[in-house]
Amino acid sequence: MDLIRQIWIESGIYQISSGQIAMIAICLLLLYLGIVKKFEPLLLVTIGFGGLLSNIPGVEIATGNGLLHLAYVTGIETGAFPLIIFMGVGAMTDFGPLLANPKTLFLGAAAQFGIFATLLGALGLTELGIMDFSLREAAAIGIIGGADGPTAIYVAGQLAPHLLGAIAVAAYSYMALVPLIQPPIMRLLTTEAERKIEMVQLREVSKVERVVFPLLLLLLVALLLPSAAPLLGMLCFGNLMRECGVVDRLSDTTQNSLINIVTIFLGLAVGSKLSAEQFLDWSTLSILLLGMVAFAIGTACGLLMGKLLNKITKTPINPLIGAAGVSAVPMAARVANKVGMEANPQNILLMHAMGPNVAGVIGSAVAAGIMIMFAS
Amino acid sequence: MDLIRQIWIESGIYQISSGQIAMIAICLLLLYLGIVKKFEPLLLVTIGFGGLLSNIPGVEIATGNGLLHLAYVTGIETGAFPLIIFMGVGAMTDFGPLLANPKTLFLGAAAQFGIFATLLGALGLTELGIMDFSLREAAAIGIIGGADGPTAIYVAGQLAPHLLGAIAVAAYSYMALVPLIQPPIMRLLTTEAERKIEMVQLREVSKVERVVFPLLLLLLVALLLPSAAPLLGMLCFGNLMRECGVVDRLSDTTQNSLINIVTIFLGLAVGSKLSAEQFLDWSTLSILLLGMVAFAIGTACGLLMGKLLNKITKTPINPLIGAAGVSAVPMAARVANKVGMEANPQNILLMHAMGPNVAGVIGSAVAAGIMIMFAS
Amino acid sequence: MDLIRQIWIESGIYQISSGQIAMIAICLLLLYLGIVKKFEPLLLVTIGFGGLLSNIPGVEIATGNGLLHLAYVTGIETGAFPLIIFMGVGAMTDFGPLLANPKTLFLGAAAQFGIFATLLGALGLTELGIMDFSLREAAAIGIIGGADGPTAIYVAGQLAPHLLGAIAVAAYSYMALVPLIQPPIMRLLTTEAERKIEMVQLREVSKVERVVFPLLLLLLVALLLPSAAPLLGMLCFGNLMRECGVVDRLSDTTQNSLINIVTIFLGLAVGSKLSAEQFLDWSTLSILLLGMVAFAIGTACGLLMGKLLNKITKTPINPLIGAAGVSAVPMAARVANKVGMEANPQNILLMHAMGPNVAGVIGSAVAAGIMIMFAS
Amino acid sequence: MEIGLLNQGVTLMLVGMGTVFSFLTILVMAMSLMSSIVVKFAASGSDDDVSPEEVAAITAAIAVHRKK
Amino acid sequence: MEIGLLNQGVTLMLVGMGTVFSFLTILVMAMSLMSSIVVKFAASGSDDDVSPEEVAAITAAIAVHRKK
Amino acid sequence: MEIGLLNQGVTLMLVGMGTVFSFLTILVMAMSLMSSIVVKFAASGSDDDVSPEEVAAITAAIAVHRKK
Ligand code: NA
Ligand code: NA
Ligand code: NA
Repeated sequence: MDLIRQIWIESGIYQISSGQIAMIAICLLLLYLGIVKKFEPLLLVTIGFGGLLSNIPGVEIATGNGLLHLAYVTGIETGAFPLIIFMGVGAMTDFGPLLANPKTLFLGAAAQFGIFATLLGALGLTELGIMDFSLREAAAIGIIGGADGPTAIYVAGQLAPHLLGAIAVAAYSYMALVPLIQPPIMRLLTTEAERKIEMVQLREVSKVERVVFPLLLLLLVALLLPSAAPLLGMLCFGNLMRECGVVDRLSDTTQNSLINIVTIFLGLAVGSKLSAEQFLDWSTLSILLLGMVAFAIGTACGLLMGKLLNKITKTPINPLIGAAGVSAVPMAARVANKVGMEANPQNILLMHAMGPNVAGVIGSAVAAGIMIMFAS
Repeated sequence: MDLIRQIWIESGIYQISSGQIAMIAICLLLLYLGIVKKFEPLLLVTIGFGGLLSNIPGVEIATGNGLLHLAYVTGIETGAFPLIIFMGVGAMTDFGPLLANPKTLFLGAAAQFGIFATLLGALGLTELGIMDFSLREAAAIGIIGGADGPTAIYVAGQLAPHLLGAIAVAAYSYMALVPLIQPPIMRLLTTEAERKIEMVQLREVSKVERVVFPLLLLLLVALLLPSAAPLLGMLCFGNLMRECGVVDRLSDTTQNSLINIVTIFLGLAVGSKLSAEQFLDWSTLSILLLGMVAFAIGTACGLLMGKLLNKITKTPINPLIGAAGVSAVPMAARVANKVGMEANPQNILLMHAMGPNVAGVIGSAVAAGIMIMFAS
Repeated sequence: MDLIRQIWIESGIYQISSGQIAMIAICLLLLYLGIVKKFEPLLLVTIGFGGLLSNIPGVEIATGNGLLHLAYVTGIETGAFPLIIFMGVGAMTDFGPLLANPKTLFLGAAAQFGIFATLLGALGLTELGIMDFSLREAAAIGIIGGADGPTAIYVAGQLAPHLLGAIAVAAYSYMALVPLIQPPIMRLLTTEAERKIEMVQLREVSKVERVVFPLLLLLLVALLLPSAAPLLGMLCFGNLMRECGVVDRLSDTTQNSLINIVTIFLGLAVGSKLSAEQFLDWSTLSILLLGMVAFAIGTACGLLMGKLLNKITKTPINPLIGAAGVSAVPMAARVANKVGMEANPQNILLMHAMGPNVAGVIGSAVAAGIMIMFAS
Repeated sequence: MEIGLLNQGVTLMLVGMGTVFSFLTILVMAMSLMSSIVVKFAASGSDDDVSPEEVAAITAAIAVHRKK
Repeated sequence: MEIGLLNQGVTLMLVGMGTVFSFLTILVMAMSLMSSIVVKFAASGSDDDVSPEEVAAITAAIAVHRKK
Repeated sequence: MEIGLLNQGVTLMLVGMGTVFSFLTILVMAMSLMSSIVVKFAASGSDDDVSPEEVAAITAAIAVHRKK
């Protein structure tokens, strides 16, 4: 009888807390968004399931020697997983459109204003006494505005690990919401005439330029902003493997097996931070709110910079591609393309939008480097 | 001359013990069974070779900083390798036949009696003074009757690491012997008429049911038996990745590169426990004997439950598929199919036997959870 | 203003040392050799980029908790990465030509004289007071003459980790230079008539011989020279997986995903040892010089043994294939083939040269075992 | 004490098989319930955000751009 | 002190955006310079060590050897 | 002492090359012996447990079951 009693005492029904029930509901929602709504499924499915596992009462899986906790300690605390993902992103990214039209980097720069505005917003909430974020926490929250998952996870892991769950969920959710968040802002800030602007076809980019680019970027980072070197360095390494043409087998593995394996364990490890104590907190609501604001501001700044560039350069620039400067590769570029085609069905902006899109990745990695330098 | 003497002193011929010679012979036998007899080659080849390496005298490979020992510490002691394998198994398993005919779960339940009967047998040998097994050891030995390699390795790693080598070897050897062990028992316990029973074709299972099933299973485990959550949780995660349809690249990698890499190191790490001191012991002989009994009892109970189910349900059930309830996926289901075709060449039971077959995996993971809860 | 000053103080331009500038130039040279000259690109590209990353001032990536340092500690210090690579090499190697003509093993043996001559050279430089190498260091340097990357990295990681960068760079650079270094020596030491010798076609090798060979080799190593067991054991394991025919999925993963993933992190980890303090030293110059000598002596000894074998055996042996005994698989065998075709365009030596070529891998692993036994 | 061990084993067997059967019985009921619910509310599924025409246009654009 | 925090934030924003723009401006210039240099010295590339005939011979040799 | 180091090197060279040659000589003999044994007892191999007809039946069954 003692044994039956022990089964009952160790059962989930007996042990479960209301917070865990709420977290299980939230994780099921994340799985729903990932599977049914196809919101960034690679991450929301793995994070959501990791969250389910870590909210099962009385089991050592997200703590101690548990698999999810080991993945967190070895992969997130050390920064290894986001860096390896960034290497994979580099191996999958075609910087050709950016090389063909380097000035789209300015669009990627402008869109990073969302990051710093959000940092300010988080500190403002603190000043108003609503929340109590430190500078490190505010910086980690701001990075959501970079619309770049691995960058957000890397920075949060360094500066505010206790907010990692909320930040990762916010970052991936909003990246998936790009097709809903961006179009109204795009229509508000541009005129019909601007949205109709057709751009000249991009020039061919030679293989040598493609190979030299990652090395050039790495050297500039090394000389000017070493704190951004881990993230951008791995991005450049992946891209060099992709473009150099002599290590295709390494590049293929990086783009497939390696990034997939790391994605699975990254997602589970992030999910292990979805505990009730840390997630069911007003800070999570603030983070979701601030993240939304960050995206909107980033989009708006990219668009305004697009309008400015269009004015001051000779070749026409459709301001819509500025919205792609927030990153969220390749979703934001597709949205720019779609809104452009609504105004002018002959207007295929996709390739032009890929330039600011990948520029946004570089831009937020630079911003991340600055955050890490000052806030840590 | 001193150097030549040193070579001689450090040579294997000088250092080797009779126990190591015996273990090398046993490992060569395992390799023979794996390669020539095709007994579970993925595991017997890797375990056998790992055993060879760890019985080379005077080399630090299965100890200290050696590769095999590192694999053991990081992968088996933490439980990570069997859990990742279970994720892979989940990604490779089609639960459709079980969803189409849920009552075959009872067959998978009945077959777990082999586990508990073996536990009792091990304790009985202790009472008789023949052996000296503790409750933890007896529980780990019993799990061999689950006919599920990763479950057995996981439980043995938690409850009785010093018996891991013998338990893993017994589990995989008997899983391979299923086509020899089961048919006589099947013919003994069923009538010709029962073996001829044809079953109605399974209904189509919708995609939604397939997606919901792993979540449903996980939630029930979480609420009722959290100690089974690591094993079943990873199984459900793998299966969700398989069925949800939005993370196919993760599912593919899980089913291929990831499970293959982990299998290699799991096998080598298990092999590193095949040391003469631990393996050449009466306990190993008892484990082999008890494991055989466990299989036979599990098979018999599955068959008897099949006969019972056939009596009390309206739709006809061929009792042979009950034998597949021991797991040993998909070998046991094939054996049920084969024996059924001998009695009735038109009788294709394979798909019907897959239901109890995968039910056996769930059943032994549940039994493992109970063992870990009580014995640790 | 303080912040801007901080950016300046933490910038690479402010912090960089002349040594780091020199190392960045050297790493760019390695990348040039790998990408443009196609010198062993899999390793030179990854090592070169790892070197770049680790010479960025003020960033913790090759130290502390940085990704490259973690890779070094977990993969090189433990010997795990070179051993896994050796497993992959085993899975990719066809020992058929060696089995068809076992006496080519003598060619692989003779070529190892380069290793020991270089060891003696390093100690000679010490005696002359030019350098100051210990026996361990000299042994690690000598292994460059084995023309086998993972063996060199394994031995250097065990005996002289501070020389690892220079030794790995030298080993891979010279392996790539085989087509330049070997032909003059080959023409010098052989007569036109010898180079024209045609060899009898190799016999068919049965599957059983292929399967038994790795086990035979492992058992001999276990009995005679256990210190070579880790390297040769993993080689044999990979080869057994390849040839046994029942674990093809493990063999495929070993030859692709697994070896590629490990190569990436091995290269980055070796690159992390390309720091200015350790690399910009006279010892590096000596290592490059001694490595070149090692290759030349190994080639010469292989050729001379080829001439001897041709004299004392009945079947004709073209001495050119002796040069392939240095390993550098499959480059050295191709060079032997090419030089042979220059003398006699009908003379296809490639398959005959593969025997000594893979024999060279075994030979240098044996030599490595002896070095580790005596020098550690 | 050894009798105690065997007793423990018998108890564990009874409780264990009881738990296995209870758990799998509940699972059978839950699965049947789930399947009947799913069959009623036949899944509506979700639509892609990108239309086929758009895909075609994008593919064409990429083809034009890269053509190398 | 909270004013101080907000002040820090404003400074960080100004310096941060300044750095992002400066860095990317320098990158734009470096890329343009690099591209113009590359276009001038059109890459000469490198040749393989193995000629097609040799590859054919090797392939034939392997085929003869293995044929199983 | 440095003379000692060089002496050690010479000894290591002699013993090392001796060992390499001895080991590989033994390997040559073992391989030749193994090959001659294998050639004599031409491998009998092993049969699959599953007959082609059964595979066909199984495949058909699966095809019928899944057809989606
Ligand atoms: Na961004
Ligand atoms: Na089972
Ligand atoms: Na060699």
